Amino acid sequence: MIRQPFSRRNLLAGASALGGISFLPGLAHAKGSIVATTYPGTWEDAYRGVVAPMLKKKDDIDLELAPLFAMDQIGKAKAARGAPPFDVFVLDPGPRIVGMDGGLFEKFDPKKLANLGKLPAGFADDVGVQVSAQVVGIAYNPKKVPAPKSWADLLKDPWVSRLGLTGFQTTFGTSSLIELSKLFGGSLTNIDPALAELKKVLPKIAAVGLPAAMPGLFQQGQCDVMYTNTQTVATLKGKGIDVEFVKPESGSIAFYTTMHIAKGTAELANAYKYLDLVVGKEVQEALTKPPYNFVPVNKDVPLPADLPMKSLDEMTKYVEHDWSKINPLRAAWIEKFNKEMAK
Amino acid sequence: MGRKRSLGDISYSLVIGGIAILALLIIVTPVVVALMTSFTEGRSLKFPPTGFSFRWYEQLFDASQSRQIHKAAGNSLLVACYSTLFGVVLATLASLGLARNRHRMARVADSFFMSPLVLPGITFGLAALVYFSTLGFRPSLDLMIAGHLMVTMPFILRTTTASLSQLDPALLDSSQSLGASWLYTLRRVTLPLIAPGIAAGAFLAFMASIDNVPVSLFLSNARTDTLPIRMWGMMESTLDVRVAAVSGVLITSAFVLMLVMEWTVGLTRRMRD
Amino acid sequence: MQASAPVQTQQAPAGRTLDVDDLTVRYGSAVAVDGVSLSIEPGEVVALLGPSGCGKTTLLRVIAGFVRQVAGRVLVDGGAIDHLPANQRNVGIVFQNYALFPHMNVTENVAYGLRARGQRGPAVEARVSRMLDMVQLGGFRDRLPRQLSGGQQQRVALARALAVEPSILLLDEPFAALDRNLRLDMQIEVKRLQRQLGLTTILVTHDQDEAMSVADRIAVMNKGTVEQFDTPVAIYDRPQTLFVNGFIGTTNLLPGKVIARDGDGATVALDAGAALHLPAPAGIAAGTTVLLSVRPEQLVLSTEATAESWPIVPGLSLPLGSQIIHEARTTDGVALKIVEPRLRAPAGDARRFCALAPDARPSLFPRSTQ
Amino acid sequence: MGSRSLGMTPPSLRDTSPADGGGKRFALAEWQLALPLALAFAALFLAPLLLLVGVSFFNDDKITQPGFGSWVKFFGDPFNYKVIGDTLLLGVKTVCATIVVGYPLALVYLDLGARLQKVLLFIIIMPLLLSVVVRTFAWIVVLGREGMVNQVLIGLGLISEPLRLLQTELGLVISLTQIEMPLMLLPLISVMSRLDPNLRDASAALGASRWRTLFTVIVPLSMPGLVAGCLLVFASSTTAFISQTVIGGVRLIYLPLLIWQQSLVVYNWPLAAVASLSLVVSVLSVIAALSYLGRRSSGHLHG
Repeated sequence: MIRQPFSRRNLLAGASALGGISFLPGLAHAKGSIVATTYPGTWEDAYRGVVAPMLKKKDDIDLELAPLFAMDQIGKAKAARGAPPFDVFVLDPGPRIVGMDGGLFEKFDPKKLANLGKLPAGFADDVGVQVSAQVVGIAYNPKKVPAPKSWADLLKDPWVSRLGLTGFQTTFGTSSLIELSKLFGGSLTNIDPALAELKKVLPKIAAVGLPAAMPGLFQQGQCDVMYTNTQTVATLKGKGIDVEFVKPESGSIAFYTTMHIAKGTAELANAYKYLDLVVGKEVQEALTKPPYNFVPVNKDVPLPADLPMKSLDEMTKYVEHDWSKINPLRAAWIEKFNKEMAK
Repeated sequence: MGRKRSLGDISYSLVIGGIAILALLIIVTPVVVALMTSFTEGRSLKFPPTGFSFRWYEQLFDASQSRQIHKAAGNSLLVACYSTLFGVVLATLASLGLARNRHRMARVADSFFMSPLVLPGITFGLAALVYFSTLGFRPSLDLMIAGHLMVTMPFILRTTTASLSQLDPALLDSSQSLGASWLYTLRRVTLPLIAPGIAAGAFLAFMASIDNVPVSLFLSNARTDTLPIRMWGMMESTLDVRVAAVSGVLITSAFVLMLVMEWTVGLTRRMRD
Repeated sequence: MQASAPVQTQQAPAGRTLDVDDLTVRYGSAVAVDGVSLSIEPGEVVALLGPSGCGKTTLLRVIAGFVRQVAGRVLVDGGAIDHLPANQRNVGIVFQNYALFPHMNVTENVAYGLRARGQRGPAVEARVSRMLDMVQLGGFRDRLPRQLSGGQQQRVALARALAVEPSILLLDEPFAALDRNLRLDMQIEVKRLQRQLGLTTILVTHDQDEAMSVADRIAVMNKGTVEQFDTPVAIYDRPQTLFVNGFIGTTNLLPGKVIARDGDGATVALDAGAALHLPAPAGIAAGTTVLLSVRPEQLVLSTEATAESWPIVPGLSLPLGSQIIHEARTTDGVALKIVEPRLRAPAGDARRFCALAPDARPSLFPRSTQ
Repeated sequence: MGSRSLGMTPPSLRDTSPADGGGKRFALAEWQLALPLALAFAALFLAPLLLLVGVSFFNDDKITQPGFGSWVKFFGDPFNYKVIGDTLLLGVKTVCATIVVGYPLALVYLDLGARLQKVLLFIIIMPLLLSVVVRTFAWIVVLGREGMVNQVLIGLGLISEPLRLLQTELGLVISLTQIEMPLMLLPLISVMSRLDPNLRDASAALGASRWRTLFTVIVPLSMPGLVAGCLLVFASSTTAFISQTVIGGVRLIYLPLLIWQQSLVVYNWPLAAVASLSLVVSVLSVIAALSYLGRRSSGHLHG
């Protein structure tokens, strides 16, 4: 590893000597630490609130969480060129492929997971392990607008003037826009119809934001309709905000979220411990409960009643996208969205 | 006086006074609003706040619930302390060397050292990331200290140079001819007299470091999150009410620090001149 | 009068000699001091007098060690001090604005030089007390400089400079910031202390009265060179150059021409219309156009024409304390000032002729061709 | 000018160490004290920027093929011109807003007593020392659809539908006005409080109205401060990344957002380098032009 100009511990010792911050619990020395990414929003809350304390308790490992969307993680990791800024990725199908192509992952050995037997077959491979499923649909504020029925409703009044829009940086954004595009003659690889339709109603649209900003905008009442995943809806509900999830007529989009160990990590053993904990019964069960409402992958954990699916077998009934076809186009789409939506 | 006030003069008072009040409102309102919302009882940020409670402050100061924020605050303080410390040493030395030097090169060097003030922060942030990762460094607190040092050092250089150039050169000459060595003069005369200038600059540099986003954004990772980055994340994604509580803490401490600096080194006077 | 011998006082320590030997200082291409040599006797007070920019302050700063010469030497008691940095020269200096350390009280200021030399303890305190008593500031030890009047500040500066027992005392325009009355008091005070300690002293000033009253000898400087180095009286009475003549005191310049020479004297025909026989320096031959310099008090007014008087057109008369100043104009248009005791002056302007007073010592200078 | 005529002290040579006694001394020139900073500056500031320039001359995001590809790509796209234009325009709008709102406050400052002046100066400086994130956050609460401004306006019956302020350039300029106002006011007040107060009385005594005095006496004389303020506000508002994204949203695209996306989202460093160098060049050239005008106007005043 690279030698640093002055050691971190010296700095921390110096810092506590400087006074005023010595109360910080982070300075207590743990057996190890690990930096894992998490998605901003519900994922972040859940992993901070549930997983981090469990990991500390079980293995005395400090879990540092970097809230980043999948694409941002890939970008940061690529930029770091061999010195990964974090040890574990959490990714959606699209970025997962990009990461594989870019050689960003350590070869994964599923046998190192004690909980491997609790996972359905094929959930762990030599790339990573599936830790949850995500379901994407439409969220709306029932006090402000009636329930929309399909993706196309987003472009009609009264919803369009309360719509919060986000681009292709995220999986949920990309998937939703593809589904929208399909309704206007587009396809998995052609999102132009969606952009053309959006452009027509652009002046009416309430807000266009970065993906991470959407829950905040919704909470502030800047928009009352948006596409998002079930967890975000659950979190907003947890804050006492009026929000409901609807499954569009053409079906909700579903995909598995996977975790991967970063190539070149210095915390390999701790990374496996972390992943094992994440797919273990305890974590999976806790995350299934409100306000997190994750879709569990551990066979010992039943799917809760208020989830949009009864078992993981239903995943096939949901809309799934072939990300190997989407990925090559995505950078251009992001740029295109920026330009088309810019004022 | 006895002069009759003309219509023009009345309109002058109305317009200028009115706009000045608007300006004050624009300056003060957001600060007050941020403070008020931090005492809300509700779980989301609404104005006016619903009810009054300290719950968000309690949550903020709760070690287990807000560990990440504490850690980010610790990082911010650490980076700010170290970058200010190095900045004070380097900038004070440099201005001792350059402030009284009339040579052309000295003026050029001085404006060079001030250039981080006008260079867009995001450009330097990107440049620093490219540079450090080319050299093979991982984002870390050390790198952030180095980056912050560069963008905050000019504040110290500016106030120190200003107080040095207000220092009567005859004082140094007298000290010298009274038999004092360069170091003794520095210790007993120069430093005590420019100390308020250094302190004012150090304060500004410290605050600038605490507040820095563009450089931290590029040089931080999850371990080395700083408070503004953390807050930005909280503000964007969940609009966590703790953001308001953090703001409250920051506003209060900035206010107190400013008062202290005003009393000790005359901060406002130094910033005006 | 002769160049004065050093004034020795009762058991005063013998001062040092100070020699400046062919000293030249350049700033870039500009020559600030141009080959100056001065020999200063022990215990003597020498004033460097001249207009601003004449190099007097630079010369002082070279002696103090703040500025380095390009050529020449500075010697104290015959030994060169040029290799020494300012802090090892043991030269006391008092600045125009006193340069007291604003963050230290009177005691700390006076003790500064001693402490800087590593001295500590009761010896320092005793010395400081003695110095403060000497400048009559014993009751102000804990005041900060800003709590003192200008005169008090100057006494502190003086005590501070003297506390380290300097070999030479340098005073850089020390009285310029004081108001008129205080200035005279302080000049006397400084002179008293200097006599008491027998300190060789250099005073830089642009004020001729100050130089006259304080200095034993005056070096009049112009454009980096010393034009005349002599006692005050000699400089006033026998200026050797037109510059010195013009710079010291007020003078009237009357153009004329040498029409005859005899021995030490010459006959000069003034353009204003009189022929005067005067002592003249050797270099002035018959036929030279000259300027005759006469102090205002060396001219007298009269009612009748003689061969040695010339007609004037009287102007304003201004009473000035015990004296009265008359303005007048010669027939060829030269403005004159004439001073006489007020009580002796008759009223009215019946006196339309001007002549040299009986004891007048006018100076003759060849007129430059320009 | 002044520096030449005063250029007396040679660039070095005050002795330093008396440690050596007589004879040869090791003289440390005073300017050498600047060397540590110069080294740090070269290693941590100049080198990164030079490298950034270097990186911009690569064609691909893996930084393997040197060439002008990124420059061609960036400047071949008319969209980017619009972004540059919008960025500079945002700076201009913010500068105008801070002048219009800030200048009267500076005038009022002049009329206050010493004590109130101090209080006002304190208020003016305070936002400068508050975290940008805090200030931006505060503006979300103030400008939001259900925020303070809309509630007040609806409460007063002035509007029936909430105004859209967040995610608009208007809202952005409003929030930037507050954030940048101290940068305008400090140099302005600094220059104005050095003006001879008699000037205004003299103008009034000559029969000029206060408006006339303002525009013919005070404004021209305060020009140097005004220019300095414009400079700072412009530089700061064009690069105010946080405010631009949080208040402005992603429909308003300015160069900093573009740089951020290219560098930390898409991870095309060469293109990000080109974009950030364009930001530097365009902002600095406006600043250079402004300070040139400032020098001319102050030269005009002081001969």
